[in-house]
Amino acid sequence: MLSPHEVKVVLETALLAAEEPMQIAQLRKLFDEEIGADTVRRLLEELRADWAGRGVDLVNLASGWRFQTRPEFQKYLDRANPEKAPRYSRAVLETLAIIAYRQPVTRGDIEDIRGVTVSPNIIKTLEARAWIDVVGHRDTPGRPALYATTKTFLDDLGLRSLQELPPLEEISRSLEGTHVSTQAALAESYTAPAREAPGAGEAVGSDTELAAEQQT
Amino acid sequence: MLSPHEVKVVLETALLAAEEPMQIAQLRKLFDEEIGADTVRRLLEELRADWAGRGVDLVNLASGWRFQTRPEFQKYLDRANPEKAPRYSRAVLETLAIIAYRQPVTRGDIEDIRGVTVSPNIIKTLEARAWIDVVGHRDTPGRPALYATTKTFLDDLGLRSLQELPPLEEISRSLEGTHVSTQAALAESYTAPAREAPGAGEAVGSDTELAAEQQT
Amino acid sequence: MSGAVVELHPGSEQPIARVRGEPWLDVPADLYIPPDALEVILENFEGPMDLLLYLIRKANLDVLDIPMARVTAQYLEYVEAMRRTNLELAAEYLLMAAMLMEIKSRMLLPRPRHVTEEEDPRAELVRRLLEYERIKLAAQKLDRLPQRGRDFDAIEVWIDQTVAERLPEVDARDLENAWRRLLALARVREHHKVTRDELSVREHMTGILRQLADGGFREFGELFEPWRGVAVLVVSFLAVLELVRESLIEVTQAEPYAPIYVKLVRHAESA
Repeated sequence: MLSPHEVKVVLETALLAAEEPMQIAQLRKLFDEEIGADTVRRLLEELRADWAGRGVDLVNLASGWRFQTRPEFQKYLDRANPEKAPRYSRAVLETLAIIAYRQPVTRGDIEDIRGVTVSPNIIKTLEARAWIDVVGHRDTPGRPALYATTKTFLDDLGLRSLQELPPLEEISRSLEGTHVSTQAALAESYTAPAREAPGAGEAVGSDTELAAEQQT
Repeated sequence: MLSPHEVKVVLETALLAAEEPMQIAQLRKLFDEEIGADTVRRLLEELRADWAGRGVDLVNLASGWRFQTRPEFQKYLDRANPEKAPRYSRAVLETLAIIAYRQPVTRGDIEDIRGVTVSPNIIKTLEARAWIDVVGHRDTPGRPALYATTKTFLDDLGLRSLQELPPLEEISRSLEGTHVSTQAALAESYTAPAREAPGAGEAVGSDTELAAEQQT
Repeated sequence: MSGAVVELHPGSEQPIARVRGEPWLDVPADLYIPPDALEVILENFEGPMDLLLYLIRKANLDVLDIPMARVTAQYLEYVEAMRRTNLELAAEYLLMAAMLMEIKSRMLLPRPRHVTEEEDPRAELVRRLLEYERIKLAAQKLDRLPQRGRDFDAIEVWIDQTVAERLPEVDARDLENAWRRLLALARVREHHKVTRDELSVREHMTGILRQLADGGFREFGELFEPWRGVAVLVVSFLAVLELVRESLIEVTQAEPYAPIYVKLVRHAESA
């Protein structure tokens, strides 16, 4: 004869090991002896309370009871599976880099540097993330919006200030071709974008690529 | 900055949700902040202690840490899930033992030791379970595949390394005055397969029997 | 099937086999085994090594000093019994029989006074028997280890994915790399300033690419429109050169003065 505590331990073990939610009827079958449905239900409620404050939750679904992770812990789990991490496209990253290093900038400025038009999706992606916002308008025809990075951007990248971005001086010096790294960057720019190559014959046109792409 | 308790909750959650055993290095990646390997190790030991007396155990295996049910609770789980895992035939077990203890070995090596041909099904069964794989080819005519056991094999048997395999017995000259274990093993080795007996009348010698059979 | 009435328990306290309810307490000394039992007995051996090991262990013989005559006789009687009952006998059993007889005959030869272990004709057999026995016991021990899926399960709690879509992570390094790429591209572009002239070249490039879009060959001359004047001819020619430089088209000529053909380069990615 199992004590209520022992029954609870068995229920917990079975639910943790189960691949599918388990119904009360199934849970009762775990035992040799007769355990009332009410008892099982009461012990499940106790279990649920026992797990309060942990990263895993005992939930009662239409198809039965199961343990599942709490949404608040998703960010930790995501870090453990970096292969599932979505990545921004080169277009988004380059746009962000231009805004970060050259802020405040207009869309036209970004297009000048990138040599391609900037799709509204890219700007929207970065605004939605609250990484950039409009800080004003340039006093030129059309009064284009001036974009800059936000505090959230700094927080999310773990920076205290823009000063902590990799220094620009070094990069601009490398532009003169004095730095080996420029060579490397050049080499990279010819090898890395190979996947974007097809149809690049008319790449001097618009930036139609997806703002963010899931890495497969 | 997370408290040690919070770190422990995250570790527990990640380990409960993980599909595969997790290494300390992977577990450290769960966190934004720097958590020392020693701290993680200490908290894992604490977690293990916290789970004492439950139906689930935190174990340290060849490929990392994993939560698994305690064997004592299998009888309950089996009641809920009557399809049992396969019991392997003697042919499969002996082939596995040869690969485990004598790796890397070719099929020819296995046949030399067992004195019978090894059916491809046996190899396939072990490969399908991801317990063995081909680690190379011997530089002899035909370049036969060299088989070895995998980390999954160690994980599935709850071992951290091949060192933890049961030691090969020093076989005695004769049964007189030998340890009881050999006696018992001899008895077992000829009684255990009795359930396999009815049927395969032509199974004599060659390994035509099913590589793995469901226990009924 | 008659085999079904036979249960086999050699080596244990129980009868070795039960044939139609009658207990057989041991492998009989005269080795008369009813065909039914024999079939079942054989199924329980994993081959000749196993059978031989069983005969030796059962009779409690010294593995290191096997009485070859006795063991060979027993083994052959088994093999004979199998043949009598028309059991299909695996080649391995016959091979072992031959080996045993060979060892036995070599033992009958006059032996040198000091027999070292290596000179013992049984040495190889003994080595193999011991190795097989060791593996056989190891296999039993492996089977006794708790096994995932059979004796325990790995825990894998359901991950609740109700949270909003996962956002890409970016760090400062990514930005630096993006910036470097931009600078590198900017440098490249400096050499190819998109001027009005260049634009007209690019316009012709597009035109030529359209002409070749079906993937087939065109004769070189077809790409030009000489009636539009020398300037256009030069620009078209520059466009072809630029397309070749950018590996967008390929130009082939089988031999000097043969027609020159032009076609699109098929990139693997564009397939």
